[in-house]
Amino acid sequence: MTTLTASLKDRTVVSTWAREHGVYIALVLLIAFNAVATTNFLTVDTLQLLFSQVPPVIIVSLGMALVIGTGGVDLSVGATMAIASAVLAKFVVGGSPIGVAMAAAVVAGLLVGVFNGLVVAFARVQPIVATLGVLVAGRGIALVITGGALVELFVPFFKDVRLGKFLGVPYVMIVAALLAVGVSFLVRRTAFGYRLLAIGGNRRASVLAGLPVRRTLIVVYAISGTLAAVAGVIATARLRASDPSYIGLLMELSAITAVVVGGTSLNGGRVRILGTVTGAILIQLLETTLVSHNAPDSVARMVEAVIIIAAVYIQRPARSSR
Amino acid sequence: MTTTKQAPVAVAADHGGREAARARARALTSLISRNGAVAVLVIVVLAGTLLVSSFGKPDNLRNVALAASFIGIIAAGMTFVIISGGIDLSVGSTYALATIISAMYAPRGSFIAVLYALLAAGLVGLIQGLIIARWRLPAFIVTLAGLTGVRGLVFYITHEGNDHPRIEGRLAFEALGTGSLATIGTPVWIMLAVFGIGWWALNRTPFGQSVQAVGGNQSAAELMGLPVKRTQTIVYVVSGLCAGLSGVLTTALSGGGQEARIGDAYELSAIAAVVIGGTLLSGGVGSMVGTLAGVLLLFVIQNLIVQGANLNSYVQQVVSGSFLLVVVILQAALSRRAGTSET
Amino acid sequence: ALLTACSTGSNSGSTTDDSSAAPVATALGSANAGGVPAAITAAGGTELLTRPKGEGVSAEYGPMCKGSDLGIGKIDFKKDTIGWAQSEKEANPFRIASTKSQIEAAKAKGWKLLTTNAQSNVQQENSDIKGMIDKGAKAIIFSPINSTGLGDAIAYAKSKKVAMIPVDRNITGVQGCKDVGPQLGSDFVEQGRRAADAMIKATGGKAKLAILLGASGVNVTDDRTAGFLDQLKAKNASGIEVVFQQTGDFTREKGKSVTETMLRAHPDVTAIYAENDEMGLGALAALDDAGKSGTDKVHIVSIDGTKGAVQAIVDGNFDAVIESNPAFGPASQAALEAYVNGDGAPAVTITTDNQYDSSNAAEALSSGKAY
Amino acid sequence: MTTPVTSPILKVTSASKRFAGVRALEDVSIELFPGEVHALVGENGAGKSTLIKLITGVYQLDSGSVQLRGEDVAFASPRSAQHAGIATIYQEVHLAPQLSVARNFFLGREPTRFGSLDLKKMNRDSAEALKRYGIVADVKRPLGELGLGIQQMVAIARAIESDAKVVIMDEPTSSLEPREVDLLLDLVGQLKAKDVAIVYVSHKLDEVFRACDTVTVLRDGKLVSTGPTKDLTRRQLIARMLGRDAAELDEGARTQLQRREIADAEPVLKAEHLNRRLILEDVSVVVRPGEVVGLAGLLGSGRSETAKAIFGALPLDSGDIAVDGRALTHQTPASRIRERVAMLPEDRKAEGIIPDMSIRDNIGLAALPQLTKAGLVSRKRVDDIVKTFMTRLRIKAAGPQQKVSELSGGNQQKVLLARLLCLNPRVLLLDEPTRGIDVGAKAEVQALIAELAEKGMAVVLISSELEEVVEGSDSVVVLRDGAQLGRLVGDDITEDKIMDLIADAASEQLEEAAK
Ligand SMILES: Nc1ncnc2c1ncn2[C@@H]1O[C@H](COP(=O)(O)OP(=O)(O)OP(=O)(O)O)[C@@H](O)[C@H]1O
Ligand SMILES: Nc1ncnc2c1ncn2[C@@H]1O[C@H](COP(=O)(O)OP(=O)(O)OP(=O)(O)O)[C@@H](O)[C@H]1O
Ligand SMILES: [Mg+2]
Ligand SMILES: [Mg+2]
Repeated sequence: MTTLTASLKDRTVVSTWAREHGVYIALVLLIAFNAVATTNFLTVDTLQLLFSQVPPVIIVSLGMALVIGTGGVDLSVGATMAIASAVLAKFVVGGSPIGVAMAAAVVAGLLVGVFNGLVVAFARVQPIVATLGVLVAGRGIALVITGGALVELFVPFFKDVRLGKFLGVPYVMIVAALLAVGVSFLVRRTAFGYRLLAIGGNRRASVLAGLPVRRTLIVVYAISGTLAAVAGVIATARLRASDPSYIGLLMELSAITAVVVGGTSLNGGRVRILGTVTGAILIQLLETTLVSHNAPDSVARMVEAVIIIAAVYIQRPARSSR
Repeated sequence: MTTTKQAPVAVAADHGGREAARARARALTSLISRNGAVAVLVIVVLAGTLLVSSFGKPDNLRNVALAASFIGIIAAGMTFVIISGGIDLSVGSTYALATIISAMYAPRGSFIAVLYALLAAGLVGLIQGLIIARWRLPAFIVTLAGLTGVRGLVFYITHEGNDHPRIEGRLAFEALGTGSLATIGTPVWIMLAVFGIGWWALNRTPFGQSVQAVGGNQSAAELMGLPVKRTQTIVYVVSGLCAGLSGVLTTALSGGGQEARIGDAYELSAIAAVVIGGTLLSGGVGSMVGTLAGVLLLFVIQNLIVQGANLNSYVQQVVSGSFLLVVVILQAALSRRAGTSET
Repeated sequence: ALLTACSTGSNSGSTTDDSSAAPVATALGSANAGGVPAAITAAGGTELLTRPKGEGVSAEYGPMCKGSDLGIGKIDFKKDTIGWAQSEKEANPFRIASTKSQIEAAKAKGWKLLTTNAQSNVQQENSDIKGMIDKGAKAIIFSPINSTGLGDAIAYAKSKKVAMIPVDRNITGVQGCKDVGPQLGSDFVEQGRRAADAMIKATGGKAKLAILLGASGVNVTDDRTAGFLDQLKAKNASGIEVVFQQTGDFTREKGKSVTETMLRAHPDVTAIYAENDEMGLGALAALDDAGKSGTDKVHIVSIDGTKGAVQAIVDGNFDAVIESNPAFGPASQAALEAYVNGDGAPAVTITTDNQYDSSNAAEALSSGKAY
Repeated sequence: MTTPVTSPILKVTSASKRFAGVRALEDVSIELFPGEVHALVGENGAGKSTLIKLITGVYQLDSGSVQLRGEDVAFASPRSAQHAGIATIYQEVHLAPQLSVARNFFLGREPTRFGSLDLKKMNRDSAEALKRYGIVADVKRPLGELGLGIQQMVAIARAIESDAKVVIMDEPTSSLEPREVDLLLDLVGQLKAKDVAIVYVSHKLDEVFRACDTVTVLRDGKLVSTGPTKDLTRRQLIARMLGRDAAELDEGARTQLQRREIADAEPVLKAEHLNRRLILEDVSVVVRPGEVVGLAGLLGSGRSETAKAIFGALPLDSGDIAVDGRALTHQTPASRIRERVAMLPEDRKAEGIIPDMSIRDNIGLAALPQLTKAGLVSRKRVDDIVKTFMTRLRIKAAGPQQKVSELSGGNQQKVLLARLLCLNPRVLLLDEPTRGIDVGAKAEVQALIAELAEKGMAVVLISSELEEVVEGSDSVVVLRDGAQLGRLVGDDITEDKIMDLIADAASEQLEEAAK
């Protein structure tokens, strides 16, 4: 008798646990698959490659997680990466020191974010279309800045960005990890974090509770823009060129997927940072896996679709909520 | 209780004309707020006609309408999805699927070609709808997977995009694309019919009520005993069918031969049109007329850019993005003025 | 039944059911009676013309098209406008050069040119072309997104008696001169073949080869793949083993990340065929990071002929680059003039594409031939 | 009194339900007979709503069974329960606010003609039906634009009109005025006469004694007693609900509000000549330190609107608002809170709670600036405050980390009160502060209001329980249709006088309209 009830209880415990940790389970499964099926997978090199490719996705996803936490979404991140990249190129080509150029690029991202925030907070346009405007216009702006084409950048510092490692961990991954810790701290410990989640949970109630809703929204979009710009700089360094028409293309979808697969609801009011980071790694690894197995594009896409659904299925909401 | 005098309970009875004034004011504001997009459309069209001489010519207007009809039909289905509180990112891929299938089966005759294309598109919608309704997975992610997966399917059936199936010779269903009635292309009429039926279904049928209630508050709809899951499933089927119909018309108009990547990013145009039309992404509130105006706005803007200026491609992008922003801000301002203020 | 439809839909009329790539692969190879390749027949060319060819022309096919046959009146180029419809964003060297060539040629002649860009969206290109016609354009030179699929715009132009000149990619499935005016195009299959030849030469016929495919679903990708693989077979280059084939979306970024991943799974790859220069340069960046750049370690052959790639030959990183010449401006505008005002232009003109390797790369850079 | 001779139509046998960590219901059985009005009472969080949701298929039973007409049923969803003839009005209004009143009224059972909604019939029938419930409203208007009370009436009408054999009402009167309550109880009588079985949940014990035949008391998820209402006195009932001796209760008076002497001091809050086109017309509210000013009026008379206007949540066309003599210019809630004005919103679901946040975070939210140092939230200070208020207001929950959405309605209300109180306000605007709160806690809250007033705070009180306003206010502003009818002070404050004022104004208007 007791075993029966115990096992029943276990089952719910297991399913709750799975729901909470779906993304980690999915990642472990994918790694296990690779360990068995992919040649040369379990090596330091593979990990290093993954950690040099994934940081832009992680960094953009962090900003996206905050935006989603407020119940919004930021479609402009990919275009913002392109703008940052173009600004970077403009300054480098103009002879500025690389530090200045990178700062300018990040400021450009910040400005795009502030602009989005203003449109969302003051004009009260729905975030998805407010940022869609920048998605459409942003690449055009980037192309106007660079004069229309890819610009090759020969900057010695970029080599460090690409290849530099600390204790075997690529610098860019360390940057991503630090940013993740920072954002996590922001969400958990600061008043700003509380407000952001409150706005996502119930905007009207937040207004009536006297929260500075507009200011918070503007800051959130500004952070998202800034992080996208940082990702844009890293992507540019990785490519040693600024390619405004393609840098960060479709990044918004990857980032949203990472956030949601990581267990954050699109309804707002909740943010999971570690889950988001894991989600980003999962998506990048999935892509890498399909490429290393030389899957045709058609098959790769179909498999990707199934795995994304599976990953969110594991953590689907329990039946008897509410 | 203790009340001796009969106090009227009626609150909003027409006393002193005040309630009448309120009603009038409400009618006006809700008219504007519900039709913000129509108002903006009228403004843009008038301005366009005055400023750009070639814009107002009947030929051009006919062409704008024709071009708009494909995204228009997709947006009509999308309106249902968004009002129900969901979103459908897969429409571009579903559209491609129908475009390719209808051309692929053209040798089997018009009926089979159209039927198979619509079945495939409806099935895509059904599967997504079931996953969203039964498993309660977020629509954004499910249909994002749909976007990826169905595109993969399209690549698969075209042998990695190598095939561009075409209609050889004339087929009856091509008339759906190339025909015209009163000088206006058939796809435009079909789009209008779709919007007409959509309007009716949304506002004049129990299903439409259910869509709006589910979108407004899903748990409330459940408690009211509405068929929430069925409603959610059906809206994705409707959206899939609309995308499919649009794909069939594309094949009919072009005679097939489309690439497997056709319809890329159509979901964004369709969503933009719906939202510009005043439908709230949070669900519950929306209008068919608004969506129609939203679609037309997008295409009028695009056309004005071609007609009015000779811009290179990236400046063109900047202009259309900015135009889009201005329109949505204007639309939001109009609706807010009329709606409740939030401070 | 499914496949019948496919094969009739693709560039050739052949009905091989077993392989999807087959119809395209045999396209230019199987010459019909009269020595006209099937792909040209599909584009409306029926006979090889023997008249003396102009510069940059590799072949011309009749019949000769005259605008008057379609009721198209003479154009007064001093007053009337013509339109240029670009298919994709002018964001890579090929598209930039292609639009620039049209604009500069028109400027040189003093013509009034409208321009549009369809951002890779076929419906958009249809309405761009119709929009320019509505705006009064008397002729449209256009780069089709795809060989088929612009039926709507073409029919509209025909009804409005507007001349249509497709460039760089041919419109297929048409009757010579009946649906569109003279066509000027590159031969993408041929480019693939020449890339294969260059690859065989560079590797001595023995290699573990990775192919960076172009964007999926685009027929340039199909043609360049088919031509390449076909030629390897034709030349019996069985020593060249294709171990990897993935799309790099024609972009440098994707070219790089795919190559990085590929190098993990297949560290023994000795040659890369990139279907455009951008992906090739992305692959080069990845090789460089891995310390594997240089043709002594990994051979690279790519297509397009942009400055960056030609420079890579000079630097000893690429073996060869097959040119895909985007400068259709002067030729297409001359063809238009002959078509509407003169005594006609050939239904299909195939332009000459250069080829660069270590012997002529430096010269191509200094003379500005590489764009 | 019906003596049920028939067999029970609905029977719940030892129902149990637990939510992660909380035992919401344990071994509860009830029987319901046709023509019986069965009251379900208990403290906030006792498990009343849970029991109802178990019956109607919103939740599934962990163990136990439900029988309808003698047959075992386990409804998979509220929809199937509805089809089986159980109509339910859930706690908190559950309708589609964006749809018109008429469409809401018929939602899920729309009349159609040739597949099309028969709008004419819908509008006509719903208007008529509502009139029977004493509501005259434009049925074509979106429901959400109407006051909460009216929405509740629509929900009730909707459920009752559906020909059900069992009608379950979870706190139907929490937003209703005495008039509507009378009407509703009338209706209950009519249903009863038609042999419909009714489950009636309420914290207003008068209603229970007036209308219910049987009363079941729940406490902490367990059944305390079940029996005829007439066998119980009010005090006994309360004692059972709270689990205390009847004697213990006597020391706490029934209502904790009583009139105080107000010093002739400078007013703390001076809100004068508030005007907002079509909504408010020259309303003035002046509150001196230690004073409680009540706002009285019928449903939709503009009381909530007045409070919101004072709080800066409703833009004004004109009006002067001053606190402690300082004129307030910014019209935003945030600036009001900085001036130590706080408001408890009427619609706690839409405007109050952040459902997915914990109790702790919900309470600390508004006071964040005080609890923050250099942008960092001091966890300890938040925890202290939360602990204080959770005990003081007797918030029943698994712990401060529980999500607010998982709390019972009454406890959610207490959380909101706590949020306001930790702001340490000068001016407190309370819109229905005791809505849905159980008797024990209500006394507590009323005592709290009195205590706060004593300390010199200015309180504006809105309540649909006229009694509460009358007993607790030092002066009362009477509103009708957004306009101020008059102000009553001291002994003039009686229910009769208030109703007289309103009735007079109405007949005047009618006369005017007749001319
Ligand atoms: N979804 C849920 N998850 C976790 N706990 C829940 C949930 N729903 C209810 N509870 C808990 O179950 C208990 C009973 O709640 P219920 O809503 O039935 O109370 P109630 O008697 O209706 O109270 P009130 O008079 O305040 O409405 C409460 O302690 C509540 O916190
Ligand atoms: N029956 C009705 N018909 C039309 N409008 C109404 C009706 N009842 C309320 N309203 C409107 O709804 C709004 C609600 O008013 P408000 O909430 O201030 O009233 P209240 O006195 O607080 O009443 P309640 O107890 O319903 O909250 C007002 O703008 C009023 O015009
Ligand atoms: Mg309850
Ligand atoms: Mg009120």
